[in-house]
Amino acid sequence: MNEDLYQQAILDLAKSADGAGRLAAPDGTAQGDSPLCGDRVRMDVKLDGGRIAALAHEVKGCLLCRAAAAAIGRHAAGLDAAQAAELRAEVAALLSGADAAPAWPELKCFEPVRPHRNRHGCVLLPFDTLRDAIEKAAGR
Amino acid sequence: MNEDLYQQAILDLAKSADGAGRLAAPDGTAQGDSPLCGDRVRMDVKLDGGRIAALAHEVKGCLLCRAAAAAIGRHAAGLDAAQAAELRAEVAALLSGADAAPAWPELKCFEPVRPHRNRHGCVLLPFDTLRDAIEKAAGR
Amino acid sequence: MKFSAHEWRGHFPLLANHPRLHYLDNAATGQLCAAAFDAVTHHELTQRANVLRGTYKLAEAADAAYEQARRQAAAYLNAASADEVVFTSGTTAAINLVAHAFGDTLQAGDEVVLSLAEHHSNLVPWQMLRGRRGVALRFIRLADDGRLDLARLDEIVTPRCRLVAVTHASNVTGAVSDLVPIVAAARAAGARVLVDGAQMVQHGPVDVAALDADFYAFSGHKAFAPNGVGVLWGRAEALAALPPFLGGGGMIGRVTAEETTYAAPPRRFEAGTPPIAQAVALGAALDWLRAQPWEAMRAHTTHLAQRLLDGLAVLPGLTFLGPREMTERLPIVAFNLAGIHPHDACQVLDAHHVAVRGGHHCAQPLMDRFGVEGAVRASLAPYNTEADVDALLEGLKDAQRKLK
Amino acid sequence: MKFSAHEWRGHFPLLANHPRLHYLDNAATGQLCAAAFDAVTHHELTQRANVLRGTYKLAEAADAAYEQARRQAAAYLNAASADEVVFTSGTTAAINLVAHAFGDTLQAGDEVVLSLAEHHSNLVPWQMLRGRRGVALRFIRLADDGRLDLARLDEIVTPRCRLVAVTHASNVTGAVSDLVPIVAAARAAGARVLVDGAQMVQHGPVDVAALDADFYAFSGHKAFAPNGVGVLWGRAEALAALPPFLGGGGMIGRVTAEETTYAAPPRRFEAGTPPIAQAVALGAALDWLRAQPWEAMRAHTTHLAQRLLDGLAVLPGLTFLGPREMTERLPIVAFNLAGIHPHDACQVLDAHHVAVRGGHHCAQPLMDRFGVEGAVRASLAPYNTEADVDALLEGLKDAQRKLK
Ligand SMILES: Cc1ncc(COP(=O)(O)O)c(C=O)c1O
Ligand SMILES: Cc1ncc(COP(=O)(O)O)c(C=O)c1O
Repeated sequence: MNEDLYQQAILDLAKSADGAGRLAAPDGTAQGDSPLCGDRVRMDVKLDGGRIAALAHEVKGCLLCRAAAAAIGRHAAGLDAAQAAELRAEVAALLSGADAAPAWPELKCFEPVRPHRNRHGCVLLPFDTLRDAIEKAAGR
Repeated sequence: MNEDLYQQAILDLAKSADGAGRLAAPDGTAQGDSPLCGDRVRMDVKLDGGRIAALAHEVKGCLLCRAAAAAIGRHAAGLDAAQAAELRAEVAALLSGADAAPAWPELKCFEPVRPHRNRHGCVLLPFDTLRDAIEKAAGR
Repeated sequence: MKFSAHEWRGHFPLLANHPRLHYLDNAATGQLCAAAFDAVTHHELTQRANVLRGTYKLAEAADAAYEQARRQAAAYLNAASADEVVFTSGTTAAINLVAHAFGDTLQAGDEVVLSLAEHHSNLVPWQMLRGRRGVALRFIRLADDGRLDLARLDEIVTPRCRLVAVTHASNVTGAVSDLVPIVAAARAAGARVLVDGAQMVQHGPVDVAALDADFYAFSGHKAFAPNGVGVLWGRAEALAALPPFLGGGGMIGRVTAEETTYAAPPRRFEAGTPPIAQAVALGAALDWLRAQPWEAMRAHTTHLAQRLLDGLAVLPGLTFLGPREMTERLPIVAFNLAGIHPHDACQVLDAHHVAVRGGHHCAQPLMDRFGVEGAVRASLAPYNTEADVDALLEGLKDAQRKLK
Repeated sequence: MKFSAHEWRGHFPLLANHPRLHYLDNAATGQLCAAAFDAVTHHELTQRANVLRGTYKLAEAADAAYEQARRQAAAYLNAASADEVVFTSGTTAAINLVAHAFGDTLQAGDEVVLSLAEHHSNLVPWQMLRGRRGVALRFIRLADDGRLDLARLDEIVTPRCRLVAVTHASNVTGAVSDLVPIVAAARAAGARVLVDGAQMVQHGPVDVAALDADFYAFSGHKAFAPNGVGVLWGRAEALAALPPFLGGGGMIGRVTAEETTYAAPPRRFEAGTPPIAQAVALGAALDWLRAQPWEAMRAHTTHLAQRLLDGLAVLPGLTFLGPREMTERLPIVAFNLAGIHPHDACQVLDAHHVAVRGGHHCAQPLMDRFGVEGAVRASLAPYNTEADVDALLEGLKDAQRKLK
């Protein structure tokens, strides 16, 4: 069951590192720290009419964390603050076993993380950081 | 075994309350508190050439404590500070099972207290207080 | 639901191992229930690991069990969330936590209100806080039957009051505190409320939501669970407002040699490896207790306590420390017999296989209030029977014969 | 004396229950030895009672067992007296005790010396003390192999130093601290010395007299004993000089509503009901451990750790955090594999039934020193075998295949 965690899809997603980097002049930047493993995610966002126009992330973290950040890098454009918060809740629900079809197809590859409650935070950290970054940008 | 604790000898000794009371102008007074049961012993001593000339005690305590104080009231006259300290050690040894004949015949009645380690303090409190009172009086 | 004390006894292995024992010292420590013992055994022998994000199966199991214990404690207290449950090493540690984390936000002249019925564990930490911060302590006095005297509550809980810390029930008199006016007075003053539940939780589930307190503390060992574990419940908003108390592993956000940020509650208050197996067992005990027929059980212990009060009342020279009737009180009965020291009485009772405790019961201000050094205390649990009460009464008569 | 790891395993019921498990997370928690488990069981099922002078047989037995545990801990540490043993809930609680009781006697400008190898539990309490009292923290740096760099000790331990608090051995690198010059420097400055023994005691008896420290702290759960208990050893004179830390039952002389006097050590520092069963089990574990053939056992774990170091050294992209040779170090090995996050490595290892821990190991300043976020750590106990080491090495190769 453990090995299911690291299927090709998740490895490829992590390695794609979509969206990795920094933005030159972000409207908002947030940093997420995982207190227990020391992992760190930084996310820069630029907004246009309250929606994400550009996004970049830097991740010091595990494959799960990097894969989650890459999924965000691929799909986050166009989200507003409320949608980012909702997305975070949706991913948490997916990890807890909810059956609804996920917003993005890539999120399905996190289903094998379900039984490993101690790894849920690895997946959620980038989504937390995304939510915080948009909030900061929108609050400016 | 428990009931052995309260043989006639110890009851009689406690009830004799020998030495109970206060001295008018003591050379030294000490108070002993048992932190765990709240018992309290106060002892007044008058010295003559470093030796106890007069002694009085007030005891708020159990039968064992009162019996020990009464034994002191009967026999303590003439003790000096070193002897009082030695007496205290001797009683502790008796409670721990030492076989030596005790200094005063009454002390034998504390032998049944041996297995009840939590009651040793009840017997020792007056001897502690006696030692402290002489030290205080001698130190004046 | 029906209740049989004899059946209930079957859940307490020590009592089976000591068939002649009349254990009436439950306010000091309850006996360990089988549910808790089995949980410790299961945990230690099949899933022992440190908590905090181990990624192997054993550690996942240990983590899950520890977090389940939090939910079980929250359910027993009717807490809004498991995150309001902080595991501590006991009631004393829980109260000291508040006395530091909350107490150190107070200023000289601020007031903390206690009662004269408090256990030393809910008194000394506040005296120490007074030494550190110069706060003033004010005391709710006791009526002659040991109940809190709430007549002049508004004079005691002044606008300078920042915290009211009172026991839910006295470990000596058994009197249950009338918390409604106390909480109201605290709220009117804008003060927080800490309730010492050390004597209460073993008499049935507690509803912290209904109490409307901010903090609630209790110990596992008095609730038929292991030593070395207790709970500080705190309202989410009250916990979130507190800085940490102890520092160490597990309670941090990020640490550098220069500075440290802290985790959210409850972890913020759980420095170091927590008492994992003990918490798991406490959760199991509380879960089991929650499903018990408490109404019938309370009727049973009330009946026994009444039998004890009646039996004591006819002994020559008897004085009670506490209410004589069984309303708004627990089955804890403290008393003295004229001319007999509590320890001597207890020692004779031991020869009758009756286990009760004598002394000041860590409540010296209460003893002072009644002008005594100590008392004999019999405290009942649902596994006690009429035979236990009668053995105590017989033993006391014997003590009166022997020691007079 | 001969030693067989396979026989030794027989004393650890969890390992028998998980025959395929390769448990290599001993620095986080050791498995419970049968001596400790039996002691808990015996205590809870035959002599459970509160301590502190109950006068009935059960309480006498509980008191005697608790005080015996103190003597057993004293013997394991070669302490001068059982009264130098304070039971706490663990290392973290023990260090916090000193950080408050001793720390609060310090003044702004006084200095506390730590090392960059400290576990958060021996760092955060001192940072918090700095916040309370304005003391300065100074750090012994680390050499590239993780050992304490003592070259400029005299610049770090200045005449303003009041306390040196260092780990006996790192929970990450396994490096054993060279305490002799550190203690000498502290003595020259008139400072006290606290040694964090959390990682040391499980590798054989410790001699606090020879160390010449003032305080020594450790946890039961890392020494094959239960959670929720630990020891603060303090030199008699050092303990006697300290005010109490936590307030509550059991640590008092006399309490009135107005003021309180305190008991002598060790009771002064044990507020509330202590972790009785846990302390009794810790005593039993230490007694059992003391009689083990440590020389042969150390040879065994050293052999295993060397095998591990050798096996790791040939893996592509491997970096060690710590000494590469087995002198003056414990069998604790931390490392990273290029491009593989520790948690991912651990997760793959779990599929191989290998239990190791990844992360910062509550030692973020040490991680910062080596420019990493975390590491994989394998920590060995005498019950480990070559099969455990080999399974780890195999699993890592698999992780490199799978995750690259
Ligand atoms: C070196 C060191 N110090 C202190 C601690 C803290 O011990 P505990 O969590 O048992 O309080 C640990 C345990 O992780 C440790 O390894
Ligand atoms: C009312 C009350 N408060 C606090 C305590 C302290 O509990 P513990 O010793 O388990 O910390 C007790 C237990 O004796 C108690 O009866």
